[in-house]
Amino acid sequence: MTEQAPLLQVSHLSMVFGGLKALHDLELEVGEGEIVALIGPNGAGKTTFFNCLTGVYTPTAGDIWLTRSGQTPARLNGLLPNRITEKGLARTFQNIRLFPEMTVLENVMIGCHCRHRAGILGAILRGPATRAEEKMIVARSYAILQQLRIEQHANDLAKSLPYGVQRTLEIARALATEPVILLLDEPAAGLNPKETSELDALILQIRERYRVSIVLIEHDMKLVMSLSDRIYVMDYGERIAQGTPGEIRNNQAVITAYLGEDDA
Amino acid sequence: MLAELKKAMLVAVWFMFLTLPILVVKVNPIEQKVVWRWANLALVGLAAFVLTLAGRYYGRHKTELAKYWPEFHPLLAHPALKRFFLAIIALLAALFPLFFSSYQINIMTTALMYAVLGLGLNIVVGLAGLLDLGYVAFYAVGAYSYALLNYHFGLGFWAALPIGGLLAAMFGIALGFPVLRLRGDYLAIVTLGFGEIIRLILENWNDFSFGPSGIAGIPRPGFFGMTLSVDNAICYLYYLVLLLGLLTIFVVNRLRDSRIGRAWIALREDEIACQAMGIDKTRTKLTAFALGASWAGMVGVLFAAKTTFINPASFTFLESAIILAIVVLGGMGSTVGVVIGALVFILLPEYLRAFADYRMLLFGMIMVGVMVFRPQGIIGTSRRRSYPLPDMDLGKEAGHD
Amino acid sequence: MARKFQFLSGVVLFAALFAGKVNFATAAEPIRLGVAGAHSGDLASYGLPSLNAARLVVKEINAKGGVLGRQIEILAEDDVCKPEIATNTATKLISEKADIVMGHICSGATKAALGIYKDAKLIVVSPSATNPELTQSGKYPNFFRTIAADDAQARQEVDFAVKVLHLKRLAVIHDKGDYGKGLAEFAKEFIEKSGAAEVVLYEGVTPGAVDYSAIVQKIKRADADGVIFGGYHPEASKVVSQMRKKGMQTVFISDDGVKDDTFIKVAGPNAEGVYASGPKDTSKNPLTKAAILAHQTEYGSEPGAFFLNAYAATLAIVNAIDKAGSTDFEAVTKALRQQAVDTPLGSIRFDERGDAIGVGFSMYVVRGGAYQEVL
Amino acid sequence: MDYFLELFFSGLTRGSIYALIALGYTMVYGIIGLINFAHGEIYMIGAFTALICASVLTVWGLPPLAVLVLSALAAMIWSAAYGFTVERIAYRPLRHAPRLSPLISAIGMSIFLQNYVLLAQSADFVPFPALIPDFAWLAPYRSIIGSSDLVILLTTTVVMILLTLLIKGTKIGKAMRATSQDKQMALLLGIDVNFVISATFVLGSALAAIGGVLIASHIGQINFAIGFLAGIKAFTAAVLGGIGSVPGAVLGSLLLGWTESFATGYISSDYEDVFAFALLVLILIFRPAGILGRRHNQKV
Repeated sequence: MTEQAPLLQVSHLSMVFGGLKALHDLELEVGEGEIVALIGPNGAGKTTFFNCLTGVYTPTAGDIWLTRSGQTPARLNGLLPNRITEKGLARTFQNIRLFPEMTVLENVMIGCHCRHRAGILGAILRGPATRAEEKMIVARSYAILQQLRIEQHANDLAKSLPYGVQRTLEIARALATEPVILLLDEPAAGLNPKETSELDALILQIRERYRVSIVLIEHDMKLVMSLSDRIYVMDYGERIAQGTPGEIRNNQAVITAYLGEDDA
Repeated sequence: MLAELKKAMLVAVWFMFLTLPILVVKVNPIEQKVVWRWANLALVGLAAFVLTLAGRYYGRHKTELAKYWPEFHPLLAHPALKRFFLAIIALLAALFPLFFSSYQINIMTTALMYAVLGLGLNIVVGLAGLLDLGYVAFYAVGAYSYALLNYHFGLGFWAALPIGGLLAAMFGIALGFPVLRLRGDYLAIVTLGFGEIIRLILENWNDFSFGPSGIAGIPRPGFFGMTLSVDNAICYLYYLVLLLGLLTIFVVNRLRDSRIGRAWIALREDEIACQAMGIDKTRTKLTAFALGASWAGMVGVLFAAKTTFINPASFTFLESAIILAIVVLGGMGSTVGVVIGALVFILLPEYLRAFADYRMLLFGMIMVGVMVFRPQGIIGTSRRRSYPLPDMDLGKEAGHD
Repeated sequence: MARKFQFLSGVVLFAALFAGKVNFATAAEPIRLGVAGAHSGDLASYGLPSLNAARLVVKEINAKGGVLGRQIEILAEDDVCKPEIATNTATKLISEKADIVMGHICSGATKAALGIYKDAKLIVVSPSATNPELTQSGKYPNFFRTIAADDAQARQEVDFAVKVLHLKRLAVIHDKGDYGKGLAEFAKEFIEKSGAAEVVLYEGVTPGAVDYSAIVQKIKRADADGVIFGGYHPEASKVVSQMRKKGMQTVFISDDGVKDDTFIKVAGPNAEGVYASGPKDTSKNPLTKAAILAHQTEYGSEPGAFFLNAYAATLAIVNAIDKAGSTDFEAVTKALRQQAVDTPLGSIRFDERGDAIGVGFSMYVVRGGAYQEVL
Repeated sequence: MDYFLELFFSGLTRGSIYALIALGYTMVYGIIGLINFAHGEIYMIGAFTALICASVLTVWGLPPLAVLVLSALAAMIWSAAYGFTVERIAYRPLRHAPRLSPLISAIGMSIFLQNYVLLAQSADFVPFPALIPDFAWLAPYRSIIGSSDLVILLTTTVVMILLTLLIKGTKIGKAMRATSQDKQMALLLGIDVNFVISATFVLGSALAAIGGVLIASHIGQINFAIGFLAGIKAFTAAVLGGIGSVPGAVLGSLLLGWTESFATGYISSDYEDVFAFALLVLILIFRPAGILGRRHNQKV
């Protein structure tokens, strides 16, 4: 680790629903350009963790700090989801949440929303500035579609897409918000082996091109092991292990946690 | 076939049973007199029988028959055709007053006013997906702001028009704040309550609104200072409303296809994903409420100027329901749909006058009928906007930043 | 933009020329009597009786060969008592070349429509629009009515309550409606002016509410010795019934909207002792008997609200046209003002402002299931 | 203190009536998520049916008690029939239509039914026979609670208990709950969803009819428009208590009734409805799903 604070630092994060401790005293760090995987049996609290990061839930205790190089650190917990997205965290959803009645392109254009400012008057008068901005948004969105190789669907309604493409579109939409950290919630869920391996390559590409760090929740161990620089293992809302794929592979705690499940 | 008849028979019997007390027996509790009108029973039976057969026939041949229903999208999609149609309509609209009596002009004006109302509500309901059953409140705000400003400060129509819109927008925001957290039908009932509250206040707060006896003698819009005769004023108003209508269509379409419009639709589609994409839910909702309300406000001013008299009775829940019906019946989110919806809904009862007492009965029937046979509205709603796609290299360099 | 507007204004003026040429009637045609009011919707029960009245009169006149040798044709137009619809109704009647109008029923609708009629020089005779402004503002020379204005009635009721019954603590209740609340406003004002009594409670009840006991309790608590109710009979009977049910014998005084046999029949024994103001008792009047009989034979039911007023209005119109010898605005107006006519309401003509002269007002009390004149 | 009691009971009476109607709204909403705007009309039709039967039977010379029971029964039967038919005609075809279409269809139905009764019967208010006798033994307390109020309270309580038993205990009740939880699942479990929905409408309408009969004989007169205001109020009450929840509907109704009568009593009847709606807005601001409503925050 460098002396300068990591990009994302989560400390002592806890989330309690009523009596139930969903997360307990969680520690996590993400460095610039890192790919960090978050694994653990179902119900370990991985998605809850994402929801806390992105402001869907406000954590009961703990801190989430985002330190972008050349910027003053920002405390994320307690902010509204949209503010957090503006700060540079973008996510995908485990159960796909596209805008079904909008076209693929429009879905991505929505992602650009928070990076532009055209107001009501602009929209009505549609002056050169606004027109330029619109053109710009379309161009950027289309570019993203191209890089994710789904541009041929640009004008189809999102609801009409095949499953795999929907997952990719979720990523595209997230990228459009110009994040520094991309949170992927089970991106490989429901994909066939071929698609999965494509995804593997795609994620690496995305890291290169957009210079983002990536945190992903995933059950597909093969993918996790091949992709991640570091892995955090969660169980019952607590962090039971962390380390490089190598270390995790033969970590006793992990194996017991996964006992019964086949760890690829 | 026999089965068909049998089924129809059963339905007929059922309806005869259903209407037995209310349609057949007419009681006069005062004189303790009872009149039996068996003829009605036979009528109902017959009608039910025939209609069932027809309905089942339709059911069986739905697909074939559906073909005969004009599909509007292709027509509207084709740019040349579209322009042609628009030209025709524009011509008709412009020349309308020359060929029709001032009564016809008058009701057409009313219809156009409702078209504008519909388009305004469409922003809230159709685009942003916020079910608003109290829209009439903003209409009332507009009407009363003109009436009162004119009464107290002698403010003219043209001054009142923007003020009315502005005030309505403010009320829109005022309503928006408390209901931000509410979803779907909870929002619906709260907005309904809001509408009722406004009406009740107008009804009871005499010192402010002159109560139920309303405000009379509101001046019609002057025409460069000169006051017009009623006939001319009616024409003049027609053109004013026509202009306002065009303006509305222009503005609403532009909004819909803008960054803000997209945000509204996204909000309608999925609030959580919408926020996750960095869209400010609060602001988006409030702009929708405000922009929707402002149109109601302006039409309200026009309404006051048109009837020259207003009282709270004109702003009941039924009005909100009708405006909503216009939006849905026309086809949510579709501009053309809303306009057609308004024409149908406002002209229909007027032309049903021929049926005198039966008109509201038929009106209700038609409302149900259209919904049952055409749930997506007269003009369907599928709104798909394809953007001119940039060529590759542009896309590439755009991608690099 | 400027050019566009010039074009438009051009069109407007052109249209105006067109529209200007609409109104003319030739002798050959029948006389068209517009009958406007609520013929459908929840206020139909106040509009339909007037329509029936007009139909009956016209039927009779036409049977006799009509007026000036011309038959009378009724143009019935529904305004559901809504101002915005009323303007359409008015313009429609004008477009259909109505010669004169009997209506509208509700004051609000009447107000909205009058301006249009005035501009088209059409005479309007309303059987039931009681709002004082209509005549007192002097804005509408084309307006006449066969019913007393609210303030006159309120005056009658208050004087009766204070001077005759010597009540001291009055509760003024209304139905929040145009008619009822307007009347209550005046009643309140007059009581306060009179100085002989005080208003201990002034409130409105919500029409169609499922229960009125709360307001009744309040009247009781205010310890009023009399209630002046402004509104129509449905609410009146509900309020009075609940008062009696709770064993309150408080005097109940109401208005023309309540001086209706339906009230007695609905409220039953509870109606006993209720006072109501209304046109002078004309039930002995042969014309009245005839009118009611005609209604019974024609429609097989008792006539409803404002039936007699509408009957009188129609008779007055026919008479005026007959005396004027034409449907010309000035002539008919003059005739209405000068020529008295025998109607179920007595022999009436109209004063300069358009209020009927000769429509006497008096107080009634319910005794033995019927209204009896007390004053 | 007396005054307070009086207002308390008048609020209770209102509340019980609202409750009887609100249940219909809440059950239908719970099952198919539709605001059944025609429900108020069903209540009105119930009242009219009762009126008609009562008059006919009285003319035929039956004893008052028999008249009361039979006409109440008839009201329930026919209202149920109307409810059933309305659902078949106006809602079932729209089961998979855009969300707002059934709502508009419902409003249309409500307009239709109102004018249907207006034309078939009368536009005027018609007196409703006092089917509920005046109990002599209640006379001393009549300033606080009248016999019709008492009957309304008792009937409502009994109906509530029966309804709760029906929903908790019986097979159809279980089916209803299952369907309102998850229609798809219910289908998979072999529940005839259509049947359950129809049953819900029938039940709700019958309850509304009881309300109609009671209120009609309490207030003593009815016309074709009484359904509207009552419907709006009942719906408000249902939402107040958390729409979809049966106890919620009752609680909401009572709360609404009390708000109105106390507002009238201690402030002014001019604004009773304003207070009613203001209460609604306030409660929803702090509890967006109503008092007893389940806050279904969907899974992210």
